[in-house]
Amino acid sequence: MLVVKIGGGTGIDYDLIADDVSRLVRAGNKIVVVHGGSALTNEVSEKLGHPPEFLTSVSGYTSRRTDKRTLEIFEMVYCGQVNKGVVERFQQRGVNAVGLSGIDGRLWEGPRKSVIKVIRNGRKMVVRDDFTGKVEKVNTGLLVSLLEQGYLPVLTPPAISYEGEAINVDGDRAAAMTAAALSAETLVILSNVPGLLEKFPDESSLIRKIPADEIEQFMDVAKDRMKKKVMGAMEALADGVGKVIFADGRVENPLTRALEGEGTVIGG
Amino acid sequence: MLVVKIGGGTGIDYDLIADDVSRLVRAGNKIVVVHGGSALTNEVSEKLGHPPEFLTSVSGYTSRRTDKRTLEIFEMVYCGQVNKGVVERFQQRGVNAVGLSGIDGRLWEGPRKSVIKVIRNGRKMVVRDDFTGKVEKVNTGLLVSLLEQGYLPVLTPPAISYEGEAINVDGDRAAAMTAAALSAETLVILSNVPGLLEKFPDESSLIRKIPADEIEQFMDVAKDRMKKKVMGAMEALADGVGKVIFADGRVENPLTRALEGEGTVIGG
Amino acid sequence: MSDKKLECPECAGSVELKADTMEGEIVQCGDCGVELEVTKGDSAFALQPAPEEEEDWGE
Amino acid sequence: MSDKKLECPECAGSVELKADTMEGEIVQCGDCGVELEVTKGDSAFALQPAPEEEEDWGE
Repeated sequence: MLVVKIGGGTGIDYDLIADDVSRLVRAGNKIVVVHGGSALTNEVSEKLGHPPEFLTSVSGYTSRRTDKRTLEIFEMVYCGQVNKGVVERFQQRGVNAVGLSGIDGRLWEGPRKSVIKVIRNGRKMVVRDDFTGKVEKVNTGLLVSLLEQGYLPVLTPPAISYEGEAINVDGDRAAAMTAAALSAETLVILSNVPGLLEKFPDESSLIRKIPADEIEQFMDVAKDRMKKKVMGAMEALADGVGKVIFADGRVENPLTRALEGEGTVIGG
Repeated sequence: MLVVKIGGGTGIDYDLIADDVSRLVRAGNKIVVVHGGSALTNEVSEKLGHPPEFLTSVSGYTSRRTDKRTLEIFEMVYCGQVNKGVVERFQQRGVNAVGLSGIDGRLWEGPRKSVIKVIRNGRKMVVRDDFTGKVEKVNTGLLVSLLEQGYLPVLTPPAISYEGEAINVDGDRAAAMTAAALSAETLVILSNVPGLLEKFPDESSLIRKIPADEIEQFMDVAKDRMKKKVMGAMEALADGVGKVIFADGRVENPLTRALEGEGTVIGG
Repeated sequence: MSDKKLECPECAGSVELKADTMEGEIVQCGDCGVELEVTKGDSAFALQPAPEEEEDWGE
Repeated sequence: MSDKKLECPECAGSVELKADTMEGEIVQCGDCGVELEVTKGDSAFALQPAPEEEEDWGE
């Protein structure tokens, strides 16, 4: 079993990814796809007059300010345009994809952080009406039933809180939880960088191999969004996933090349 | 088995509908929900600078001009904001809904009308790059598997063409095909009118009962969008659905009241 | 463009296009009555039989 | 609003709010150092212990 996270950043080539994943599915690999949509969400939010706001937590993490209106736009882009665009690409390549968000069938369930502390315009603030959280439970029953019927699950945030509210969650860590819950051998995270870079953005400083028990030391090498990918990798490895690979989603056969070791291979 | 189509028009109260449908699901009824989203799609199209255009066919039907960009906006609203909004409402009421478009798992498949003839600004025109079509095949296997696992399927256009392209289809007739494919006893179509009106918009001119074999005579009574609902009803009845009910989606317990005969009951 | 005269592909009769005719427009041949679609050749308009209409419609 | 003096709910020490303090802002008590959240009473500001931080984050 293989879980593939496709980043939402600019430069990601969905057609190349769909070509490669379709070949691997037809070759009999059981695959679950997870995707993001952050770049597009920023654009659409601007156009709809609700410009995105990013909050920095007191410990330095950034995340999208997610009030109710933002969540609606988030769903429009992630669950509408991007998810159905990815599903359509697989259908055109003869792979019967089924697109689902974490709300559907309570696929991704977890606690909503009802209160967050942030730095906002230089002030330390408490924000209460933010709909973010994390994935703690994965509905593997639904996923396994779809896989057994020959479907390719294509999953997207948002997830759902235990109170049944849609919540914005980090796609990489949702993918990690999904990989762990399905006891996947491999989790591949494709994004618009070749992998974990020693000296970002110098692509020649690619770190090729990291033993599973040393990944934590790379937390501070990882910048901003990559930090969450590293957290996701750590959680996946801790929960039994064989290996995690960070690889480039802008090239041809990105998944095949990642599985052959092109990128940052952690564990395994 | 009961298929419920929730109209996309203004005035539809999703919370009241979710309350009622949840009660019926908990009472053991097997239900499939289908929804639209036309009113909202117009709004969002305007804001995104791609104002909606409606084409009138040579024989008088209107439909949304659906080029590629329109389809993306259509997916954002139908599959994103509306679908996940409906699914979230059911989750909050303890009903485990799964939202799917017709593209997912090739749930609704049919021919794309590659060429259409329309009246556009008074001119008779041929339009080729329009992504509209109709539903001919329903993936009942996927629906039955979800129902058996205790999920509530919540379905939305678009559908998928035999070539694997997303196509805009009429939600009412897709609901009719779904009801027929599942051999449902009843198809209920909830919209922002009490039912089929003899003299639209006079709501006191509600037609209460129509024998199945007389429905065709009411084609010309039905105005514009209602015409397609009547066509859907005819197709459903012809394909074995027990009865079709047009009822008001703006009231409390809309589905329960429809099943008790409030609205226009056709056949049965 | 001034009014243009084209030959009907069905009956070779002459079909007059008004000045404001648009690509994709449907016109009728005055002689045989067939429906014709105005297409854009490399530079000038051309005519081909208009496609048949299928009845179904999107939302 | 000129600088305001409020009482710390933990140690009853006095906490001075700057003029541009906003609702939801977190301030520290000068005496006991506890973090306090500025809330809006019916008319004036009030103070309550700031919530604990949980580490996880949305996308």
